Formats: sequence, structure tokens, C-alpha cells
Amino acid sequence: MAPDLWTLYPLMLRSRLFEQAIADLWRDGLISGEMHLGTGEEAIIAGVVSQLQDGDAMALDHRGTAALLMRGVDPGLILRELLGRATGLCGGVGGHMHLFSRDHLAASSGIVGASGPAATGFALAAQALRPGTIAIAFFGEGAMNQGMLMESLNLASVWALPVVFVCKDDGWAITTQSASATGGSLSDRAHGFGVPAVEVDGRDVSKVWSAVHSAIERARSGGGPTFLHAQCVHLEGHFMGFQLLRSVRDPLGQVPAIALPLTQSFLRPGGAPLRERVAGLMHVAGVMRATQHDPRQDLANDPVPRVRQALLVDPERLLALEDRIAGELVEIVASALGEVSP
Amino acid sequence: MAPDLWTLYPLMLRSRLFEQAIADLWRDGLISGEMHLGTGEEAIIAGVVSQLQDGDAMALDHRGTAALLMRGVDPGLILRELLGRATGLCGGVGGHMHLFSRDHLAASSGIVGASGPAATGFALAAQALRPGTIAIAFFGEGAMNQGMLMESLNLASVWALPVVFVCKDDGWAITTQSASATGGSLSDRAHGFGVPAVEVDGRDVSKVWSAVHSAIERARSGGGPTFLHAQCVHLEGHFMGFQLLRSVRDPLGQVPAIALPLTQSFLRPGGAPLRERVAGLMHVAGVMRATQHDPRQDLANDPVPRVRQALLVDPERLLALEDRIAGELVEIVASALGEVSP
Amino acid sequence: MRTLSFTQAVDDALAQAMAVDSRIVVFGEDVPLLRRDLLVRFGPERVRGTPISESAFLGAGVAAAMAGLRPVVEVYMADFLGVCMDALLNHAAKVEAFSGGNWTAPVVVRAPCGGGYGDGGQHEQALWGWLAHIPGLTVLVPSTPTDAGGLMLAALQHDGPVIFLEHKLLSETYLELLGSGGRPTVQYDVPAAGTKGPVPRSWAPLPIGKAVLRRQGHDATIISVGVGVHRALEAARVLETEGILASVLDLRSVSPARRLPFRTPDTLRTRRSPVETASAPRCGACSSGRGAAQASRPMGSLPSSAAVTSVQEAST
Amino acid sequence: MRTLSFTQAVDDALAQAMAVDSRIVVFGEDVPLLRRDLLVRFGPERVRGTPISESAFLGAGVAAAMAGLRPVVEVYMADFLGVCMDALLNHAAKVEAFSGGNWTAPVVVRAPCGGGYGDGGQHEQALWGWLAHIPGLTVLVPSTPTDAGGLMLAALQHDGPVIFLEHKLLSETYLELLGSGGRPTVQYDVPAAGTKGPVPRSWAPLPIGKAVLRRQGHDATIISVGVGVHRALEAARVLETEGILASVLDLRSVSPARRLPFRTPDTLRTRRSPVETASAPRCGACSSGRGAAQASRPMGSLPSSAAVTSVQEAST
Ligand SMILES: Cc1ncc(C[n+]2csc(CCOP(=O)(O)OP(=O)(O)O)c2C)c(N)n1
Ligand SMILES: Cc1ncc(C[n+]2csc(CCOP(=O)(O)OP(=O)(O)O)c2C)c(N)n1
Ligand SMILES: [Mg+2]
Ligand SMILES: [Mg+2]
Repeated sequence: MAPDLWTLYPLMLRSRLFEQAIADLWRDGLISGEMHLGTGEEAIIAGVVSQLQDGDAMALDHRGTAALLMRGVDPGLILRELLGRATGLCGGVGGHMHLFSRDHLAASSGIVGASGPAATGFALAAQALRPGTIAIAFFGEGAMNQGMLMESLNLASVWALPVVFVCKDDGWAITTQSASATGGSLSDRAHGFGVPAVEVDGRDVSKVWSAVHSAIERARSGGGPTFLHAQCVHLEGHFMGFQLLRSVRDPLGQVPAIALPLTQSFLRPGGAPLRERVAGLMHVAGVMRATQHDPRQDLANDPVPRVRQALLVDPERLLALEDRIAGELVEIVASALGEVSP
Repeated sequence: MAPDLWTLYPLMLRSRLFEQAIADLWRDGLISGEMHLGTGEEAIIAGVVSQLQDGDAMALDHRGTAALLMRGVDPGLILRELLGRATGLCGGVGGHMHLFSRDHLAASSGIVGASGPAATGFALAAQALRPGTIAIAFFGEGAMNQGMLMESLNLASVWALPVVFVCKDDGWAITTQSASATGGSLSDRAHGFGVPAVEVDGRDVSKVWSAVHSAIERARSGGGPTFLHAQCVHLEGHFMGFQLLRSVRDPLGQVPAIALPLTQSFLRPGGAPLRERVAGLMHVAGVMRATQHDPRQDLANDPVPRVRQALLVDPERLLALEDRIAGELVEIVASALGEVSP
Repeated sequence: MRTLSFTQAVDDALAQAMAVDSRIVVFGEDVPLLRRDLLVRFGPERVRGTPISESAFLGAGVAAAMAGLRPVVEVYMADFLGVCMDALLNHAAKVEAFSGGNWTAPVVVRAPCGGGYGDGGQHEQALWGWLAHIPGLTVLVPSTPTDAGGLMLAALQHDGPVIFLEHKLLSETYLELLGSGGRPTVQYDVPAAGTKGPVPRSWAPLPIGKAVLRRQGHDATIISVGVGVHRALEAARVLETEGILASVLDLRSVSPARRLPFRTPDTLRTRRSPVETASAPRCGACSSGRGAAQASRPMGSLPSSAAVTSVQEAST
Repeated sequence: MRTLSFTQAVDDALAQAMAVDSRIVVFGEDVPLLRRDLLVRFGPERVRGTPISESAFLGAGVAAAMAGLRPVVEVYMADFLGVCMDALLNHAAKVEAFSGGNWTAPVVVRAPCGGGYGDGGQHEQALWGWLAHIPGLTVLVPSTPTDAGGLMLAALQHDGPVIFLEHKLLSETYLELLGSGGRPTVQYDVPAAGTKGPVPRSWAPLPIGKAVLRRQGHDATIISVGVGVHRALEAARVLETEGILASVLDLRSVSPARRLPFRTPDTLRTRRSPVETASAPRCGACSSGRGAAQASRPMGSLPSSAAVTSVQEAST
């Protein structure tokens, strides 16, 4: 079977526009706390979620909005939730890291790695109560060092549970380059639990769709779990207002506040010999450089224009589609904001 | 370099005799609670511990007695500790799962998997404070499913810490056959953390010694951790008075108490269809059978007579050695028991 | 009326519930052997062994409960909850609030707790107070076989997470498995009325959060749970010989404990209400006891020739 | 005297100690960037980033402390201690007792805690009461920059495990990182005296377990820690306008709290001693607060156009 880009692109675009609206509201101070967007991982989410059926479950991490939206959760409910309204998805109580939709068997967690046990439990219930249904775990590559996620890969393996473990690998865990914190390779690790691993380019929704397709088939038919390792780029960095991105995007505004104490500390008597200090400085500089040179600005890394390219064969249909989606979202946002908050 | 059996055998024999004395005291009701012996894993422990030097550290699991003894901890102190005496190694407070010797940088834990983080921390201190020294983690194969141990393999890997992770694989985690609870292979798992894995026959002290030798060299010289996977057999099963072993060793005494309620429950109306019930029964029977047919009674699986065989080339020296060791231990036990307990 | 031991009663109530509610599944380490009577009746799909991966399987239990099962997750000992507290603290206890009341996790966590058989401080903690300190968790600590069965049934019907603690000194099963291991040379100071007792032919759920008055007296009230209730009754008998009449209140549920009859005329009339539990340095019945920090001295207080007869409450 | 912000003060005291004691190492997730000022002075051997593996690196910190280092282990937020409680509950807190007093684990666990910036219930718990409930752990919750630095120094010199909690509402650093992220559109209800203040040129350790009286009054005493101290002072000022004079006691250390001057003539004279903390359903200052079960309503109480100005204590 082949993916239908005319179905996948709308999912991705809608999610992108919705999260851009969220970003604006966050900047305006209408949404509180941290805000982790899924912008940049839409191809992975769409490739997976578009293939889910009734009764399938999803365990989400701290970037759950896109998956919920694509799964069919009312965007107005999500938006009201993020705004802290009693009319929100969770009564305005959850907040963006704790979005739950019981109807969709979808649960988020802000605890890194927790989607592993959760998907495993969902899959156990699927096996017992809804044969043929499956569970998805979404998580980042940094989470692969969290014990409970590794334990879950093993548990799903020995119980042959219908789970697909989807690792969205952007290479970063906040300011840590995951390669520096992760021994071996993630595929080998999955292999070490007896879970087959599939590597895929997570910026290409067609490729993701196809890789997921066979993993999901396997799971539905009792073949057990699969580990899907998909590369992607988070367009907004770790979260909204991410210090590292700010410091490279707005060096004049941010760097002095960072550089001044850094230099003072570097020069202060007492401490390590120069060699060590320089190594420390090199580390900070290296992370800044990696952030600067990172592939965010390279359009090829953005999955949305990438799939759009293929649909330009029918520009009329494409533009109509885009207009419709954008129009719907504008209305949804306006309606949520227009309400008198309770 | 080659192992010196005339050094290793005394370590092993002393440990065996000491633990047999402990077993007797436990049966006599003089030692409280659970009692996990290391009988059967002496070749692994001796192969490792005989190569440790001043400043090396050990993180032990719930079977730590043999390692402490071979490392040079006073057996009289251990014994008094097990007897709950204030004159014991830990003031009689620790008990057999919580044996500590600060002088030997040796710490036990009754929490499965906890020797992973502990050895990693010891190795970090070694790196910083005592370059050239190393840390050992001892644990069973069941512990390899505990998240904190897996995390530790990764942490030691990315920090290139001087640790040797020693997995004493007897195939069992209490009544669970670990193969049924563990996906993939343990070597692959270590590999997935970037930690080189070495497989060795843990019943053969020479082989263990040689495998450990290069792992320790590597660690001492900054080459990072190694995972050593050594097979063995626990001669007393999981712990003293182990129900499963009792039921196969003394079927008439134990089986009715097990079989009667089992049969009643099997026949009780309400519950699963026959096929499922039979599967349940087969599982219990399978575990009993595996216990019965397990290799405990096969002398080839006992590392102590195995190494002794090689020393029969000089029977006089051997017997003198054995007499001396046995004599010493008798005195130690007598002295500890003879004391008026405080 | 039949007579069952403490752990038999729990298993019996569980079996009764499993026979009528196919959503109930039981899993944990060694569960196929520990609950072999359930295994041969309900089959290996519903009675499962797990790897030594508490974080994964307890977390899975929470999610499975959210997805429609009624899991009973066994943890070998309450002490080991340390490795998987996240599943309780940040998930089981919070999903109801996070979801705006739309979703709950009706999982039962079953664990033996407490000590008095000399295993030491990583195996003999009570921890009920510490667990009850997490709002959103129900913490049950029964003191008799009939309460144990009735509360297990209540736990299985409860719509949120329940921690069900079996004090090892009340459980012949655990004492035999862990403490005596078939040797006739040890015996424990077990309260007869707690370890074996009459139980109903057919179990009915007991109300959660309802304490019961085990003894009536006007001079003082001793409040406790689990094995402590029996110690309190002993103490009350001793007090009576000195002319002091004490009530003994069995909380049964450490959390919620809303319906504590503290303000009833009867208990108001008593002069003092000491809390008898596994020692309580901080907050009475809410405490996890000295054992949480201190290793028990396995046989420290015994003559070397004696059997293990003394219960060190400090070790629970 | 200099003026430093809360987190600057902690880092400054830490740097002072690191310069004289080479056994002090600092590690945790993102520590190379979060503590970059320490990194460039003390080098990457002593200031380390970790994988997202709290159980491993906190457990390693405990053992490293036993083996002679003085590790400061950073956990991103106190809430995440759930995944690695075993290292605290069964190891750090118990090694001294297990070893018969021969061995201790002088590890400092540093974690931001509490909320009021709308992150929700897995990120804004206080948890100090819950942690203090584990005998063997020292739990410090400073309320001013000068106390924060002095107590960090004390923690580094202490011979057992110390949990050092920085309330996020007192920390410009954490609020900027997590809450505002550079946007000028939000502001938080932060108590000025807690977030910035005079600190000594050279740090000296403060005594652990010693409360301090922040305000003197004869009608009532309000007892609190962390940001709650400043709320209590506000409350005392309001009370004063109504003719009630309240003392405000800052515990600073939730455990041990032995030297609480509860029985001094001064506080005995006061009529009542409410405990002001991040709401306390069970045991006053020992409680982890409603937030432990309930998600905070990030902006539920605000008009949609408003900035985040209201602190929901319920969310800590
Ligand atoms: C148990 C736990 N530890 C630490 C954190 C703090 N934290 C939040 S997101 C994050 C990085 C996660 O990296 P990754 O898994 O790669 O996901 P990404 O953010 O890149 O999508 C960390 C360390 C947390 N939420 N939970
Ligand atoms: C975290 C934790 N979970 C469970 C237990 C109970 N337990 C004690 S020993 C054991 C089996 C360990 O198996 P393995 O690691 O293979 O070691 P072995 O006993 O075979 O030497 C279990 C499950 C424990 N002590 N700690
Ligand atoms: Mg990432
Ligand atoms: Mg084993």
C-alpha cells in the first residue's frame, strides 16, 4: 500500500498552523509555563497517526499536541485547555504537558520516558479487551536513556504486545547533544531487547508512512512490538523562548548576559588549570555553534514544505485545501479567544 | 598472564565452607530472615576478586558474602554480623543483604539492580581520586531487566568509567526462568550501550580469570567498562529453604500442600476455559520440572570440585591446604558462637 | 463461615472477583508461582509473570487500568516501590485531576510490607504513611483475614489507584517464604487473630476509609493499622490490669481516613489518643516509621541460642 | 555585601566551596549549560552532563559520595525524583544505619521545586514534606539568597545526604528558563526579598536544622519555608492592619527541625501556630501539598487577556 499525500498533507499543515497559533498566544502571555511544540516532527506524527483505527491508543510525551490534533481531538478543546479554560479538553486543569482524551485513548506525560510504560499498558489492555488494536509510544531520543522506557521495550518484547515505539530523534535533549549522552546505537539497543528496529527519515512522510505501515500490521496481527527510529528537526528548538536559540538568533540581545559572567568565571582565580577551563569553554561554544549551524533553517529539514512540493502537481486543489484549513483554524482560534473566560 | 589455581582454589574453598557453615546456622535458627548464598558462583567471584588491588571498589547484590570474604574481610566479623551481634561487621544492624566494609570500599544492596549505579559511582570516584583503580558491579541476569542497571551501563559507557559489570547468570530469578522474561541477548544489550561484552563459562575459574583480566586491564588504563556474562548454577536455589527446591527434593513432604489447593482451584467453576487452565498448570509443572532437572546435582556444574580436580596433581599439598582452611573456619565459627552475645 | 489465613483470604476474594469480572488481571514478578492457584483457574493471560522491571510493569498497570482493565500489580515488597514511585506519584495519583475528572486509573498495587522476621531495612519498611502522603492514592492496611478479603474486593471496585499492603507478620505465606523457609527452628511473634480467622463464604466489599472500633474503653484510645492493631489490643489488655480502659481503633485505611470517628462522643470522652503504629517519628499513622531510615537489627536483641521470637516494631 | 539573585547565590557559594575542595563535583542533565559558569572555571571533569538517567546518576552520586567525592547531583525538578526515589529511600538515607554508623553518603541533591508559573502537576510539586518523611534525609528549603548560599555551603560540609530545594518562584533563573522564556508578556508574583538580596562577600555555612524568626508578634505564629515565608510575612502585615500581631518563623530546614523553638517562652505565648506552606492536607509543613495530586490550573483563574500574575499555591 502507498501513502496518500492528499490525506497526509492536510494533517501536517493543520498541525503546523495550529501550533503556530499556539506559539503566538504563548508569546502574548496567554499560555503559561513551558511550551514544547511539535513543529518539525509532523511527518512522523502524521505517518503514524493517519494509520490508527478505532480503539488504538497513544501514549504521548511533552510534545503531544500534534498527535492529538491529527487523531481527531477538537482543536477548540485543545486550545481552551492551553488557555486554562474550564471548557478545555481537561477542564483547563491539565495544561500542555498533560493533555488527555479518554475517547481517543490518548494520554500525555511530562515525565521523560513515561510513554514507554503507558503504551505497554495500553497494549496489554488492547490484547485483552480489543484484539487487533494497538498502542503507540511517542518519545524523543533522549528518553531512550530513561530506565522505564528501556524496561518497557523488554516487557513489550517478552509479552509480544502490539506496540509501536516511535522515537522522534532530533539529536537534542534540551541543551544536550544526545550523541554525547548515549552509548551504542538506538537500533542496537532495541535489538538487545529482541525488538526489531526500523530506521527512517522522519522528515519524509511517505517513508515514515511505509515503515510504520508494516510495523502496525505486525502489531495488529500479534507479531509484537517494533522500534521506529525517525530523524527530525525541532524548528523551535526545545521549547518556546529556548535560551540557546535566542542566544544564536539574537546574539546582541542575549549574549552579553551570558558572556560576561562566563568570562569572569573563566578568569577567576581558584579552580582548574587552564587546559580544563578551556575545555569547559569549548564545550559551551560547541553547543552554541551546533545550535547555530543546526539544520533548522534548511528548508529540506522541514517536513511540511517537503510534502507540499509533491502536491504542486495540482496547484489549484492544493491552494483550495490550504485556504480551507487556514480558514478553519482562524475561526477556531477566534472563537476560543472571543469567549468570555470563566 | 595465567591464573594461579593454587591461589584461586583456597579462596573458593574457604568461601564454600564458610557459606556451608552459614547455612547450618541459618537452619538452626540462629540467623534471621532470607539467606541468599553464593554457593555455585565461587569461580566467578574468585576470578574477579583475586585481581583487585588496593583502592578498587565492589558493589554487591543480595549474595555478597563470598565477594567480601575473598576480598579479605574478616570472616569472624561477617559471621557476627549475620548473627546480629553488636561486634559484627556493621554492628549487627545490617544483616546479610546489607554488608558494608568501608575499608574495602565494598557495599551491598538488597535492591535488585542497585549495584549498577553504585559501581558507576565508585568508578567515578576512582577516576577522580584514585586513578588506576576500578569498580566491580556484581549482579544476576534477572537484574539486567532493571532500568537503573541498564542506565548505568550507558552512563559508564559515555563517561568511559573504569567498571567491570559482572553478570552471574544462573538462569533464574527466584521462580522465574529469566529466558522467559528477557528479550534479546544480554551481550547484544551491552553492545547497545556501547559496552563490549564477553561471554564466559562461569563454572571455570581459569576462564573467568582470563576474561576478567583483560577487562580489568582495559578499565585501569582508561579504556572504559566491560560487560562480563558468566553462566553458573546456584547450588541452593534462590535462597535457603527455597520452596521450589524443597518441593522437588522432598516431594512427599511438600507437594500435597501445594497440589491440593492447586487441584481444587483448577477444578473450581468460574474462570478460564480448560485450555487456559491447562496452560497454567503446564507452567507450574514446567517450573517444577526445570527445578528438578536443573543442573544442580551435576558435579560438573560445581566450580569447586572442578578446580580441585586440576590440583590433584599434588595431592599432599592439596590436602594440607584443605585441612588448614577447614581448621581455620571451624575455629572462627566456634569463636563467634562461643561468645556471649551482647 | 470458613477459616482462612490472611493471604489466603486476599487470594480468595481476588479469585471470587476474577470469576465474575474478566477485566481483572494480575501480574508481577513470580506471580505465576506465588498465585499459582489463580493461574490454574484463570490462565496465563490473566495471571502473568513479569521481568524485574517495576517501573515498566507498574506504569503499564496504571495505563492498562485507564484503558479498561482492572490490573492487580504485585510488587515483591513495598520497599521496592522506590524504583517505580513515578508511576504512583506522577501518574496513578494525578491522572484524574489532569484529565479534569474524565479519566481514572483503577489499579490495585498489592505488596507485602513491614517486618519482624529479620530481613533488614530494605525489606521491612511499612511505608504506608509515606504513601498516604501522596494525595490521590488510597492506602489500605488490613489487620485480619476477613478485613483483608473485604478490602481487596473494595479495592477492585474502587475507581482510582489503591495501594493494598499485607503486613508480613500477619501472613503465614510470606513468613514461610521469606522468614522460616521450612526450618522449624524459628517462630515469630504473630498475633493469632490476625493471621487466621473466620471469613464469609462469599465476599462483600468493605467500605474504604471507614475505621472500626476493636475495643471499647473510656480512658484512652489507641489508633493503629495492620499488625499494630493486635499489639494495641495486647497493650489494652495490659492497661486494663492497671485499671486503664482503652479503646482500640483500627483505621484499616490510612488514606482516606476521613470517616475517623475522632469527633464522636465516645472517643471525645477518652483522655488521650496515642497512635500505635510501626514507630512514628513524624506524623503518627502517616509515618513510615524508623525502619525507613534504620536497618532493623535482625537478631540483635535475642540471645544467640534463641529463635526469632521478638518483633522489633522499629523494623517495620 | 553584594547583591545576588537566589540561584546566583547558590552557584556562588558552590563555586567558593569548589575552589577549596576538589572533591566537590557537580553533575546532572544539562549541567554544562545550566552551570556554565562553573564549567569554565572548574572544567568538564568536575562539571558534567548526564544522560536522562536519574536512577543511574543519582545512585552513582550516592556511591561516589561513599567513595570520597562530594557530589552535587542536580535533578531537573524535584518532581522527577519519582523515577529515582530508590537511591534516596533505600540507599542514601540508610547506608549510615546499615553500616553500623561506619559509612555515610554525603551527597547533595539539588533540585528546583514548587510552582506558580503554570507548568502543571508533574513540574510544580513542593515535595519537601514527602521527602522529609524519609528518616535519614536532610531537607533544606531556603527562602532568601543569603540563606540559600549559606545552606548550600552547610549541605556541602554535611556528613549525610541533603536534599537542597530551590523554590522556582524565588529563582529568576528558573522562571526565565521555564516560565517566561524571554517573553515580556508574563510576570509572576515573586517576593522581592526572596529573589534578590544582600549576600556576604565570603560565604559561611549556616547551621542545619535551625529555624529563624523573621518577624516577632505575640498573637500568633506563622510557620513556613521557601516562598511561603514571604507569603507569611505579607499575611502578617495584613493581620497587623487588623490588630493581630503575628510572628513568622522560617524553618529553613524541613528535616531535621529539632531546634524548632516551639517551646520557647516567646512562641508559647502566641495563641496559634498555623503552618503556611504550599497547602498541607495532611501534616503541615511535612506535606507535599495539594499539587501532589492535583494538576495546577495553569491559568484557570485569570482573565484571558491577563498575564500570569497569580500564584496558585495549590500548584506547588
Ligand atoms: C524524568 C525526567 N527527567 C528530566 C526531565 C526534563 N526534560 C524535559 S524534556 C527533556 C529532554 C527530552 O529529550 P528528548 O527525549 O530527546 O525529547 P525532545 O525534547 O528532544 O523531543 C528533559 C531532560 C523530565 N521532564 N523528566
Ligand atoms: C527492585 C527489586 N525488585 C524485586 C526484588 C526481589 N528479588 C530479590 S532477588 C530477585 C531475583 C534476582 O534474580 P537475579 O538478578 O538473576 O539474581 P539471583 O538471585 O539469581 O542471583 C528478586 C526478584 C528486589 N530485591 N528488588
Ligand atoms: Mg530529542
Ligand atoms: Mg539469576
